[in-house]
Amino acid sequence: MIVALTIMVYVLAVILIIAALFAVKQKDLLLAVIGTSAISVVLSIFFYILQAPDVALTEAAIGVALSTIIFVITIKKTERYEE
Amino acid sequence: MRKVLAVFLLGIMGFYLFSSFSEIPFGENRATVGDYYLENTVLQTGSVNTITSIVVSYRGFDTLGEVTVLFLASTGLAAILFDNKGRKRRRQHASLIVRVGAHLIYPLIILLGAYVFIHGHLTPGGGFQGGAIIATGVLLMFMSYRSFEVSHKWLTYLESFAGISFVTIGLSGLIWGESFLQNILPLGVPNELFSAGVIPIIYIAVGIKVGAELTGLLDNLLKTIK
Amino acid sequence: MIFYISGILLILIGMYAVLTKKNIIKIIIGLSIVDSGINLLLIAIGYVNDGTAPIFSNETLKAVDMVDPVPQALVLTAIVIGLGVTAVALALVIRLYDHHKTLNINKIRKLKW
Amino acid sequence: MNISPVHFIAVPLLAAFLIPIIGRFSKEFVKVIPGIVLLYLSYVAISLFPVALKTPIVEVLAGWKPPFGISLVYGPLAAYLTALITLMGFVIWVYSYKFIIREPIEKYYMLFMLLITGSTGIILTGDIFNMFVFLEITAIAAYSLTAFLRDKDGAEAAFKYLLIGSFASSFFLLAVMLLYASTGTLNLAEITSKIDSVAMSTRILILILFLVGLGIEAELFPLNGWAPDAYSQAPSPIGAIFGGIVVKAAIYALMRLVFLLFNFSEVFHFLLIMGIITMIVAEMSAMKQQQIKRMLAFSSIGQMGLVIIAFSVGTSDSVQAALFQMFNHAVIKALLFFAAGYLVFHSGSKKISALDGLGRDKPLTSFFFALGALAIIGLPPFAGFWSKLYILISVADAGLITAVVLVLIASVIEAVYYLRVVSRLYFNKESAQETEVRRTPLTGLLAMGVLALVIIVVGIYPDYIWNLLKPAAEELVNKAEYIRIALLK
Repeated sequence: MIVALTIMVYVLAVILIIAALFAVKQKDLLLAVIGTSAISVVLSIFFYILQAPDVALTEAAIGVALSTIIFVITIKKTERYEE
Repeated sequence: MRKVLAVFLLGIMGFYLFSSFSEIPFGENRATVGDYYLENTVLQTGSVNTITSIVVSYRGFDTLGEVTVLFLASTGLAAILFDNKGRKRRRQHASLIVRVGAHLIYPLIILLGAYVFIHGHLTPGGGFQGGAIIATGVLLMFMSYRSFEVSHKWLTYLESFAGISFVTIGLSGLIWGESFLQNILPLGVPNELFSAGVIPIIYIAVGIKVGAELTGLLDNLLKTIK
Repeated sequence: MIFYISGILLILIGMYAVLTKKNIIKIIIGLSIVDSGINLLLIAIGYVNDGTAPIFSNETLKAVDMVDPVPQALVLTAIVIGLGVTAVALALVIRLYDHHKTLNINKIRKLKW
Repeated sequence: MNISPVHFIAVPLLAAFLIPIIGRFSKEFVKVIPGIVLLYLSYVAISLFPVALKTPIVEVLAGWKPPFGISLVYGPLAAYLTALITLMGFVIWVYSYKFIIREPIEKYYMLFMLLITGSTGIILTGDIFNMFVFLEITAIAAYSLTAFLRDKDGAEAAFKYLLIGSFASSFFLLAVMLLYASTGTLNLAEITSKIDSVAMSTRILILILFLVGLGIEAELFPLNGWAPDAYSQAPSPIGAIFGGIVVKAAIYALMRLVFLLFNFSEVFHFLLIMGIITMIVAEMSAMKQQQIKRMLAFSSIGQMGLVIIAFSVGTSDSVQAALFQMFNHAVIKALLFFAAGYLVFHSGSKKISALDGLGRDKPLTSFFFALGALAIIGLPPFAGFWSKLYILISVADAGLITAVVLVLIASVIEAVYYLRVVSRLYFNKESAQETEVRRTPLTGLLAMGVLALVIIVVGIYPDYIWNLLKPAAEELVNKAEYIRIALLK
């Protein structure tokens, strides 16, 4: 059980870093924003594992949904591709 | 060139961060003020959720500041985007399935949000989470219906009213108690809905305020002309 | 430990984006990644091995077994503040795009430094 | 309800929340509210001042004694700075009353009120994380106000400010986190009493993070790239707010933390050198500026360099001189920005060269500008002279003759570029272009007149203010006393 959890944490950490690199490197801004929302998803799971359910809930509502949405709206109002 | 310099600087910073953090062992129980809160929360505040008692009572002043930051962000955003607001959001209706689904889910999301902030002192969650959930519900309706509008007048009223009640609760602590934001209501029995004195009231005000502010913020952003 | 490492890496990746990227939305994405990293570090600092969430939902839970609640309360505040800053930043991006029709920082004359 | 320091934060906050509701009924009344609030706060500041001098007030919030709750520490220093902020805020409101005519006026005043809340919060709070929250409030209000005119340059300046500011706040938060992890508390006094047990490498990292985080807001070289743009692109009253309020709060935060947590001579030496570089570089840049408000902005940075030099000498006398200089700078720079605001208005251009001959068209406004210029250079009958003199004396007392020479050189540079503008106002022929002549409104003249009067009166009777600052300076230097007071021992 504990071993499974540890392995999961390591896998998630790798996903987290990959998502962050993806968000920074990706030229398509919409995809990059999806990357940041993936970071928030992983963080929210991490917060839950670290016994912080309040924070996990906040990160899920704000980081995954609202923050992503305001980015997406802004990209819609401006342009989608990084030069 | 710029990249090399950036990597160099960040390398130094990363090194110092790592070495500082290696002196803070992970998962070890440190003697902090947190211990005091854990031991006394139920007795002193009547809230079984320690986070809530810290956020609303022990460090309630931070929360007032935090609510102010959101208020400020929505004010600032409205000021910056002031004169390029369009009348209508120019978007198509979503498909029928999405619309029906949205209509079904919308009240449930609002209800969930309200539940989260009303039970902030008992279960995980509270004003911020509840308010954010409500805003996502409204967002869903924005996305599905072109005609869905929120009344700005009422948003303003709600927002201001909630903010004023927060400060007024604070000041009434100063009048009838000894200090700003002091709990002046009976604590009640822990783990019951009506307990923890002013904590749930403040958290409900926070929830309403956050919900209204985020909704206003999204509405303002969506109405900007491209 | 892995949480510390991922947190610090997030901060560094975010700062790298802020320092080197030319696209202003990308820079703001970088800032929000830095915020995420700091939040993760804070929560990790408060963790206690085998601790439980600091909510006394039933009688059997004891204060000594719980994780430190203070960082969690701070992170709640920090997340909301981060959202506020991001919203103002994006409003400014829309303004800038209005005036310059570009998101490239080099084409926006005064932003170079 | 008794008057208490918490009113400094709660009342403007309440006003900011009320303004949108009232705005629905009466647009005119909205403009009056900040005035009422600031008048009340000035009253609070003045009536609490003697109390704080006798026994510092520690205002416990939510009923939790420090270090468990957040508390406000209202000692002589905080009393002095809050009084400065609220009084300056009131004058700036008077000036704004007719100056800000662009919609959304309501939002302008909301942001203004929140900025006052934020900066008084920074000064009053005794809790490090709470300080972060108030720094953010101040910063976000400042970003939004910079972009208030919504023009090309304003948006750019605001964005630049926001980027650097967000970086700063991330650094500040990291430092707060390290402090909490290594001392287990957030109360500033408690941290101070425990800081010695923290490993030296961690302490240095925390110091660097704080220096970067607060140095940006305090306009320390080389982190002040945002300032000239923000000052010059924001509406003129905002320039006065930045120079008179925001920077003062940031310098306070920086100095408070340095004196409490990093009280080493190396740190003070470092700050001294940074202060000197800041001053010299800024004065040289001011010399080259073509635009009047950019010139004022650089001059402002230079003055902050001077303040930091005085602080980092570290003796009680030099701190007192630094506080005096902060007062003078707030008043004089506000007067200069106010006058420049209308001069720019009348000449129709931000350029210095467009000011030719305005001394005849706009005698009063030009007179106020000239007076401000003479005062800030440090000519004898005005307030600026005394603070500069005291700074020089205290720096010389500490044996730092090089610093004295450099300050004098900077003053000469300052004199050259200010007098250049003044001579343009009075001695150059009027430029051919016809601009519409708009009268400076009465509120504008009133605000400038009050400030000018203060400059002259303080110049004639400097001892009164000087003596008031003594306990404030001693409070900052004496760290054991702060711990004792703030922890209610």
